[in-house]
Amino acid sequence: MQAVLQFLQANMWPLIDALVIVGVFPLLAGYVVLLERKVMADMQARLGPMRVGPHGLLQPLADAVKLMIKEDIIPESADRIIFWMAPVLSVTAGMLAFAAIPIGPGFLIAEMNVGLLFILAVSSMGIFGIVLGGWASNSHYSLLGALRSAAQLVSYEVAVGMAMVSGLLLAGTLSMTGIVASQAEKGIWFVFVAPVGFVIYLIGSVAETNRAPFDLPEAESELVAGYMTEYSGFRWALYFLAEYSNMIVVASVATTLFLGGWMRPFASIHALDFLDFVPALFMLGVTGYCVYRIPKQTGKDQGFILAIFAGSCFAIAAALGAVFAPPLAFLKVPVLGAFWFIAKVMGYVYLFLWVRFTFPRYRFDQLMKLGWHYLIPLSIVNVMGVATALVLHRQAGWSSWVAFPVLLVVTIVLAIWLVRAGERRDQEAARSAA
Amino acid sequence: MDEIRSEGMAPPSVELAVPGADEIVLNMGPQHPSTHGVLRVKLRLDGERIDGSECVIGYLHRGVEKIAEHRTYTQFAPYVDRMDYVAAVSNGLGYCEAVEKLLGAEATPRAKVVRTILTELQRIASHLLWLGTHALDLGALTPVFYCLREREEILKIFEKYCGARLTTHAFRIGGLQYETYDGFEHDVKRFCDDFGSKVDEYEQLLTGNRIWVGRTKGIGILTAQQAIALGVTGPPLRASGVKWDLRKAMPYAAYDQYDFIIPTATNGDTYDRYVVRMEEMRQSRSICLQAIENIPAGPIMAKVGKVLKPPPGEVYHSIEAPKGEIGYYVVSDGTTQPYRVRVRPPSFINLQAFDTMVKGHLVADVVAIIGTLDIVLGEVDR
Amino acid sequence: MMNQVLFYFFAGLAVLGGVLVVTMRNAVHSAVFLITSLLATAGLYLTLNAEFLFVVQIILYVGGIMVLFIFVIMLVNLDVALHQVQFNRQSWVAGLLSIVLLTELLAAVALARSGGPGMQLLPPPAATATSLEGNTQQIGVLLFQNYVVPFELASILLLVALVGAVVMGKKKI
Amino acid sequence: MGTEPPEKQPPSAPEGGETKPAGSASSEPAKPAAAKPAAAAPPKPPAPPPKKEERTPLDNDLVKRFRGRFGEAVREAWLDRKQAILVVEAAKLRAVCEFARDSEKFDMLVDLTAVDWPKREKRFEVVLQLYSFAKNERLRVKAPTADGESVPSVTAVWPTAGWLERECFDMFGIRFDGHPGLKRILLPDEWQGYPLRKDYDILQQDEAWVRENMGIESGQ
Repeated sequence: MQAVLQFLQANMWPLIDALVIVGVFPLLAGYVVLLERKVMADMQARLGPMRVGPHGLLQPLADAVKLMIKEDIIPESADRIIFWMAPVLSVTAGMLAFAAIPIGPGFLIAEMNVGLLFILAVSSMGIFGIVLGGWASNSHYSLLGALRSAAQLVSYEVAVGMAMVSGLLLAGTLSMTGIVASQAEKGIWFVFVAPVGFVIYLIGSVAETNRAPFDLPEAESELVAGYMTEYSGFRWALYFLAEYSNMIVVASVATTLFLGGWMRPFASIHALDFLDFVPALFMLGVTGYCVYRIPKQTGKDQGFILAIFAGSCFAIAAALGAVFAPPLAFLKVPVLGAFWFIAKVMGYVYLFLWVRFTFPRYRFDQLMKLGWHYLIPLSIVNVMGVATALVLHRQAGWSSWVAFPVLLVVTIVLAIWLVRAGERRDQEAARSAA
Repeated sequence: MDEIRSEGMAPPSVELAVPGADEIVLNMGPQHPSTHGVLRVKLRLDGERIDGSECVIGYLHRGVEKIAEHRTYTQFAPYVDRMDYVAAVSNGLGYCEAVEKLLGAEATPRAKVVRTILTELQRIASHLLWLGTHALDLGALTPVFYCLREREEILKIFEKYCGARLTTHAFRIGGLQYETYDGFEHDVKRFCDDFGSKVDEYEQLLTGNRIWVGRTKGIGILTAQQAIALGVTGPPLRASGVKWDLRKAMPYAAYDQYDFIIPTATNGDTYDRYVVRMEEMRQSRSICLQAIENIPAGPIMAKVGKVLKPPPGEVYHSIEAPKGEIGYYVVSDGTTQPYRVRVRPPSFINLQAFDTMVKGHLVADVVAIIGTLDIVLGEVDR
Repeated sequence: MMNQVLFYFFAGLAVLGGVLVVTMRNAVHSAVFLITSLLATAGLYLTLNAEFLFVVQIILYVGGIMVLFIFVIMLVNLDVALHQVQFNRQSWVAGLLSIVLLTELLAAVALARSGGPGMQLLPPPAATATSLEGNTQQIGVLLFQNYVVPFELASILLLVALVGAVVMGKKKI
Repeated sequence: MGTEPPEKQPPSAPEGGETKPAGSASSEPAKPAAAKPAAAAPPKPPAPPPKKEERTPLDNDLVKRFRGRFGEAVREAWLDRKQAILVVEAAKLRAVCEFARDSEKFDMLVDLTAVDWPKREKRFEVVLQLYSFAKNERLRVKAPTADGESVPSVTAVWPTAGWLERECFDMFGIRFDGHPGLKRILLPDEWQGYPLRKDYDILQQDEAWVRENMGIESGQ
């Protein structure tokens, strides 16, 4: 007992962090869903959720309540234990990955020297939630969805891993904080050093999270809802949560590895220090817009809810502004860092949404082809390019301003050649078939 | 997709013999999100490839042809709207003209032009719905909303014209029931003016998109010979390279007065059918714009009498509906009720080509091929 | 104290998982318990501060190999196995072998503890948790400098196996 | 249907009943290409009389060629509302179709259906609508057949006929010899009766269903 207490005492802050993440994240995911629906609606010339709360602001809460009180249905021929376990496994894997993600310079649960690999490992466990859930449902749609999902994840993990390696080579460490520190030290985000790696990671991460245009496992026109077909109510919500947490995890990894983590843009240029005020001003702007919309709401209660929302936005703005006061200066870096981190993650997630509403879906063989014929070779070329540049820089004494651009050009030329060669091969295959 | 072993199926079909060791039979529908209604497709698979297929239809059969024998000519007219319910105006035009031919009557010039305008608007509406759902089937979520937005404008014109949006029953035998409303020309013109750039917008979203091209090029190829042998009409026939459109070949309504081209393509694949339909929308827009310039004045109804009693005899009349040739074979025995009305449904006959088109493709292509045929099960099953 | 609790927890889980892998009739259930067992082993690595090994264990065994296992189990119809007697007459051979193995292990541990000549199987407990900080780097150095030839040989062996599997698996190339 | 149509009119018999002469006369110049006669037949009267006779015997080149090839198997040929109709013997249907496709370029089977005339000696009329892309002409081929007789299938000539003949079988019970899979298409396989026959009684169906499935007499 004593030992347990000691353990708790020693690890109090990480545990609190963990509790906050587990407690707040589902709500955050709910609002990401709302954001997605609003963005989708805007792109599709619609309004999106407008009924629950002003501009649908309470929609996530309504959805959560609905999903929780919904009847729980387990198909009769399902494997009950695994059916029960699979979504839990999925969401656990998704949430566990947050343990190693540094949201701000102090806001991190576990500082690990293999943080990146840890995230990779834990998210690879998430496949089991999908595969086992699909199998346990005892339905063909589910099983096919699960199999597609497994094949897709295993294939794209290679490309994503190789894309990560290009970032890791530059950072020289697997620790998440170390990666950000290394970018701070070099004064440049790795996305500008290894853009090809970033693009591969972007494509691969969309595929890894089963999002459109790679949402084959849940392609509703072919497989109804894929592995989730037989799930309903809260179990289904868990899968949904897992999907969104995966999205945020891959976005966080991308932010850390390529986009400078919690650093604000141009962190090394002190002439641009006024950018530190952007977070507070941004939140103030949101507050102002909410206040502006209050009189336009129908009914007092809607206005009241919007006022509460505006108040909380103002509180955040105040908090972001308060860190400039000298007594709170020690909070400046973590709080602003958290803002920038979340902003970058949201920007990355926005890319996901944008892609989803713009592109049609791949066919499964085309998806596999993209992964194996293009992305994996390209990622290997990219890793070699980055490694060569590093060697030229460190051993041969080239300037990094020469080595990296030269190798980047070489990589891009190779990439174009690769794509052209692939297309030619396809055309020849089509011709010989015809 | 429920896997059904052959012994589980009620009657052993001839096309689908007992599957061999490596073959499985996959069942899609009748409840399936992308079979566009209650179509059931049995696919015989060799691994991932499709060896053969059989469409099971009739889930929506309402006996329209039998109903016709117990209604007067006028009473039956609203029923035809319920066949291809996304192109009700075209169905109505075909029926009204067939009965007019049987009567030996002809609609007035004004009625003809208004009919042409409404039918072309209906063609655009039908193609828009096709484009939206086809893109949705292939995973593009956004075009369907744009398409429905434009279709809504057309339906609003219909609603203003006759009060109904979907099953319009817009025409009467001998002409029109309603005079056009004030501002009809203006509405149509405004829609057409806007619509040109909208089609370009859809094309921007899809035409050059590599995923879209990858999903549609070379999928479901129908050669011109195959298309003719299978009786395929409408855009699928034109996409196979046959430059044939009833509006030009045997003009009806007021089509002989307007300039338009028949868009064709060469490969007869899903992409070509997409291109042809997109171009058809542009042509329909152009026809509407030409027609709206000069709607002749005059009566909207020809003198056909209150009670329609066509002399004994028979007539076959067909028009170019959005989905292909819709034909009406009407036999009269000299009474007020048709002795026999046969509908030649384009969806039904085009769907027959599904088996030819789907052979050798992957299961995921089935969705694309069903979508590209542009069938409406209400018309297939009648 | 905490470490011991964790050790026994993980060790117990690993053994239990191992036993259940063998006794479960449903192949998917067996696979699930194999995953449990492998994860518990990974947990053991973590208690030893071998974070890299922990992570690699999960990525390779759980995230890679077991996914493929389950993939294959789901593709192959294993309903037949459900109706077969699982413990056939070879069970006594297996029992005998496990007894022999257990004796061997116990003997090895006992000998190592006694510290007889040439019996330093376990390294002296010199490496403390703090000195293991950079064990990722150490593993890298060991693999790619000290033992690079065996490492590459193993890679080639795996490559050969891979190519062989493709050649055998594919109907026509 | 209460009234039965005049069974078989002699082609030139005057037609009784109400007439609507206005439309048919004025329509002729207005639609030059709309309703093109199946064959630009020289013997056709240039200006149709304003009377109600729609059925003019047809003996143009096309019909002559068919007659020359099949002799008596081509029973009749006439124009109805300027549409050419050819009545052939059911047994020769397939041969006629092959000839129409190969020699006369009627390369598309637009439609295949049937009409039930219960009072006639051969109650069914199988009706084929043919179209020629080359000539832009339509031709209607009819083949009378009795109940229980079978008609040669034209699926080998035009694959389109596959489903159309199935539908015909489904609705009329006409059997097509040589069809690769003649079974019901729109109706369920266990359906009783053939709905588009004139003697098909929906009430009777309903009563039978109620008796069988609910165990009571129908109140209809």
